[in-house]
Amino acid sequence: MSECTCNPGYTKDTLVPQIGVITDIREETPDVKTFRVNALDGGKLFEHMPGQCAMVCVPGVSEGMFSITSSPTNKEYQEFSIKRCGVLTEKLHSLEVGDQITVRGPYGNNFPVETELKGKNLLFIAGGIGLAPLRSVINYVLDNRENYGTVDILYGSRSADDLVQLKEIQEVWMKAPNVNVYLTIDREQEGWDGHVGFVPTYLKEIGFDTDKTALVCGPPIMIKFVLQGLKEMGYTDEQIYTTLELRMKCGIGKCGRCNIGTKFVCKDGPVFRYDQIEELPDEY
Amino acid sequence: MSIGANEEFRPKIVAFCCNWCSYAGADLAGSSRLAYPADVKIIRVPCSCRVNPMFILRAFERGADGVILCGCHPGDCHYSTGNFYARRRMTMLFSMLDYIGVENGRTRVEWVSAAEGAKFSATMNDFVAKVTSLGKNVRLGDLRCKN
Amino acid sequence: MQELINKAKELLANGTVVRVLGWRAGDLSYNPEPAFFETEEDLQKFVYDGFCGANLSKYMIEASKLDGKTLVFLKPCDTYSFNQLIKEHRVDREKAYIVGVGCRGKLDIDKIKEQGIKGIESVEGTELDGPDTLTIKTLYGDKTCSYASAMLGRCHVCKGKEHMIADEIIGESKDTKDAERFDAVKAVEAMSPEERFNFFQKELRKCIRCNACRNVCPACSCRKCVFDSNKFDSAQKANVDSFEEKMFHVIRAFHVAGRCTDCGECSRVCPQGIQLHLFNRKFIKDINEYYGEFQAGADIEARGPLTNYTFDDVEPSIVKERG
Amino acid sequence: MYKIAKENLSALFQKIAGDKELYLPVKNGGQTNYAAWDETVEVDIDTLKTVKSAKDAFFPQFETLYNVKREGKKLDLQQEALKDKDFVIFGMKACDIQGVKVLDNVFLSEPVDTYYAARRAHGIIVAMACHEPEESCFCKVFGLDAADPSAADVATWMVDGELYWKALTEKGEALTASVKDLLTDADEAKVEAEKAQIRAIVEKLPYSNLSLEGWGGDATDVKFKSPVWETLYKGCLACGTCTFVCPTCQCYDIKDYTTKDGIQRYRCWDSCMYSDFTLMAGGNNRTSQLQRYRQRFMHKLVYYPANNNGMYACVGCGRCVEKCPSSLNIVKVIKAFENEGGSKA
Repeated sequence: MSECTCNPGYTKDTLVPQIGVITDIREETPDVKTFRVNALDGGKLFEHMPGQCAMVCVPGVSEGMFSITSSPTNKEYQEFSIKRCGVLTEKLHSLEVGDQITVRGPYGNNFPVETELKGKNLLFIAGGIGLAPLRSVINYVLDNRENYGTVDILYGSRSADDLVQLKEIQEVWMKAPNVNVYLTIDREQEGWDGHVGFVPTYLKEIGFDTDKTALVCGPPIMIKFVLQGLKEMGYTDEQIYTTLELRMKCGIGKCGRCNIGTKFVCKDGPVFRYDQIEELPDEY
Repeated sequence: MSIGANEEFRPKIVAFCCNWCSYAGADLAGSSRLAYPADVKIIRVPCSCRVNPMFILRAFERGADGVILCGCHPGDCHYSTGNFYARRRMTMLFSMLDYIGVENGRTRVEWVSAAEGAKFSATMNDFVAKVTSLGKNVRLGDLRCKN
Repeated sequence: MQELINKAKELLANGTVVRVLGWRAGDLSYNPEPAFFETEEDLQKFVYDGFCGANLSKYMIEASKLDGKTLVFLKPCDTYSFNQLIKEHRVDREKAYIVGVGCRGKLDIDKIKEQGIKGIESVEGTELDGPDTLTIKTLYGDKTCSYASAMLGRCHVCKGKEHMIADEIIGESKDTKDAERFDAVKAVEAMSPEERFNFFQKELRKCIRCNACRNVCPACSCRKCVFDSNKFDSAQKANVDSFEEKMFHVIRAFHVAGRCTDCGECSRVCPQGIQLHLFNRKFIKDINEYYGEFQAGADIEARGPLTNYTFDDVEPSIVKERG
Repeated sequence: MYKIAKENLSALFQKIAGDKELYLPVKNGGQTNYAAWDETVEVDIDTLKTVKSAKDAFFPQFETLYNVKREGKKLDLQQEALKDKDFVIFGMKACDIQGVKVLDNVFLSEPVDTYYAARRAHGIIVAMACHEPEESCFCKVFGLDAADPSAADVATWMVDGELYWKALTEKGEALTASVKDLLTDADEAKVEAEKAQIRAIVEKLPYSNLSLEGWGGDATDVKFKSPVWETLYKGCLACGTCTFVCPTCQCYDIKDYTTKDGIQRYRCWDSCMYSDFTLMAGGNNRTSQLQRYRQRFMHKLVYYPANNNGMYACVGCGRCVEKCPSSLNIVKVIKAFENEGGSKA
């Protein structure tokens, strides 16, 4: 290597982010906001695939990995649905339209929408903020409807007020052809005439056929019981996809903290087929 | 309001003042129109013993040239004994700072009651003069904080 | 050593204790490790010799959370730490069966290496009743050095051969003190402020922020250290700027002031050989001078000097007056 | 091959430092570490092992990545300049050089870490054979030759008060040319004798015959689930000494430092031994020291080899053997598994 890597033409390091502008903020629930982010020139920050993540940072506060909730078929912007639960998310929630943040990515793998999932019947199971990564897939699938079979969406939350993207669910997904949406909330609530009960229980009540591929995302405890339920219903490990979430700093498989076994969740994940997860040491 | 190169050095002073005596003393100094330099930045604390040694180091890290702690006179603490503990802690801390080579004139504890506006102003004038004579704090600052 | 093993076997067998906290023989002659033993078979690897310098009181914090009693071997200086931990409610006296072990000073392999001895294959004469001279077999020939010349710095200012707390004592201890405890502090104090600044700057510049000093310290028993807090700006993991090391070491010493028994573990474990005891001992010296002689861990009942006061305490300005 | 008398080394260092930065082992406060050379430092090339490895030269414990300034809602971001000046690192041992190769696999794989890549591109490694290997060394186990550090730009040997110098690469040739007037021609006889002597000592080292059987990329399941870890980790104090002195540990953290002039985003070494290493707002996947302890060694001896064609992320430098406050180390781990199910050591 004789050529200097640091002449003016050098590539920007992957750890150096782009500046993004918040162009819209939607209050989904009392503790979830969806942020629309654009590049400085108004376009998209980057192209991504459904399930991929990006590092979102408020300089001086912290940086965190968030799944991109908008679909790649959206040609105008990226969206992040973020739940308030720590120092960084607290700060993000205090931001306003027009504020600038930094974003780098996209990182990680994606749901295999162009390969293994193509032509399949899809069953989406999400709990709470777990809808964020799946929403990207759902919209991708709806925008490329002819490539996929039936679509069933089972989504649950603590209460009716905690259902994320409710407007889109009701106005777009429920009206889409050949799509069934099942909503549930954990406890009875005034003004809610839909199903009440936990997602894993509802799953068994509905009793989906095993001709589908399940994409599961939600809190660890929900995932655990949903997987049990799917197994009982006859689903094989190869029919189930889910995502892992660990602490990440670099996003490119170098800083070491999301390492489980031979995998780096930020680079080799976050999307794993269940049989791949079974091979990992039990540390997630 | 830019400071010219040949203008004299004006130290940044952080004064931690207890809510019950010294802060009131500072108030009295103000309302009595007793002058003290504007370079003294007062931080009000509930009691002198609220001041943790890290507050003092942090002030220096962020560019303070001198740090002074003011509380009620021993025996007069609003919480009866807070300033007694503060006295021991600060004695220990100041001794340690002196030990690692930080000029000991940069730290001070004074007991100032609510009635001692004059003492407050005199103390601050004296402290600022002392720190001015010591010059800029270079031994206990963080290089990343440019002034 | 056999006596200790016998005692451990006896107490395990009769159910007095369910585990033994001691040292397991290393794979080199100088690297035994603190270890728990639960069976007679485990105890085959038990060792107690001059290289067993680790203060096991620290491990008793975790052991106190376990079911059943733990037999712990404590050297005279370790018992100060144990007492202090009782006072701070970090260990449970009822969960410990303390055997005070004899000590004739602990060895520091680096002190041997500093004498130009390298490629060490074995060190002989390290046992409690061993000779005054160590015989060291190396890849580059046999060497000898005196036991005293290989002792940890802390043993030269030994606090004495008495155990402050124990259920029984096995083995004879020796007072290894051959220097004044505060001489090193006084030597620094005698320097000019400029020299002191440069001295500490040089010492602390070596710090790699590995936290070994903190994690080995029996007084550093906070569940969450302030330096691990994300909300605290200087909770940095790296030696970014000279300020950070000062902040870390001054504050750490301050947080243990009045509680530090001067067990010397911080200086023993520092991979960069920073003389960390210079901080702790400075506080101890000041406490002794200003508030009266105080030895943390000597007396469980005594009130700690920084949680105590008198009306006539010296004013902080005394620092200036002493100049 | 060339040589230079030991007493002339300061002239050599001066010459090298004339147009390049020069890093070499320097003694400060009784400890030897790599540091920048100037006339005032106390060079120490006799100490076999520096406390920290030489990895700082390529992957410093602290480095700024970029700076951000905030004006109202707007952000202004400036990437820190990459290393753009050649530097020489003098005195690296075979193990430390292998350590850099281990880092290469991490930082030079896609996406390339440009900060590291720039330093690698500008670094000229002058290696030194290990005159007197010590009992904590076990580089032979990883196939390294302490007597002949061949993965460098220049190899040197210190024999009888003379430093023998041999350029191994183009970069090494260029460096040699720039200091040629200080060097004299030499034959290799003495160096060969020195090599033989070093190798003879290496054979006798207590750890040289350590067996790595059972480790490697395929061992995840067996090793991970082994009960051996339950006793092994007990003495661990959860400090970061082993990780910070290790030539191959590459975990890092990214943090911000805020001043009134802007925000400095920097990266610093981190340690998988620390309790907050994997702590998230939403939980922690490694809550016990057993898990963290296991992770470190599993990474070095199983996960890393699995991802890097069998190369171990340990180079046998023995620093952890010397520096662990509780005398735990990778050798004890390897041996504990050797004895698994068998009799005592």
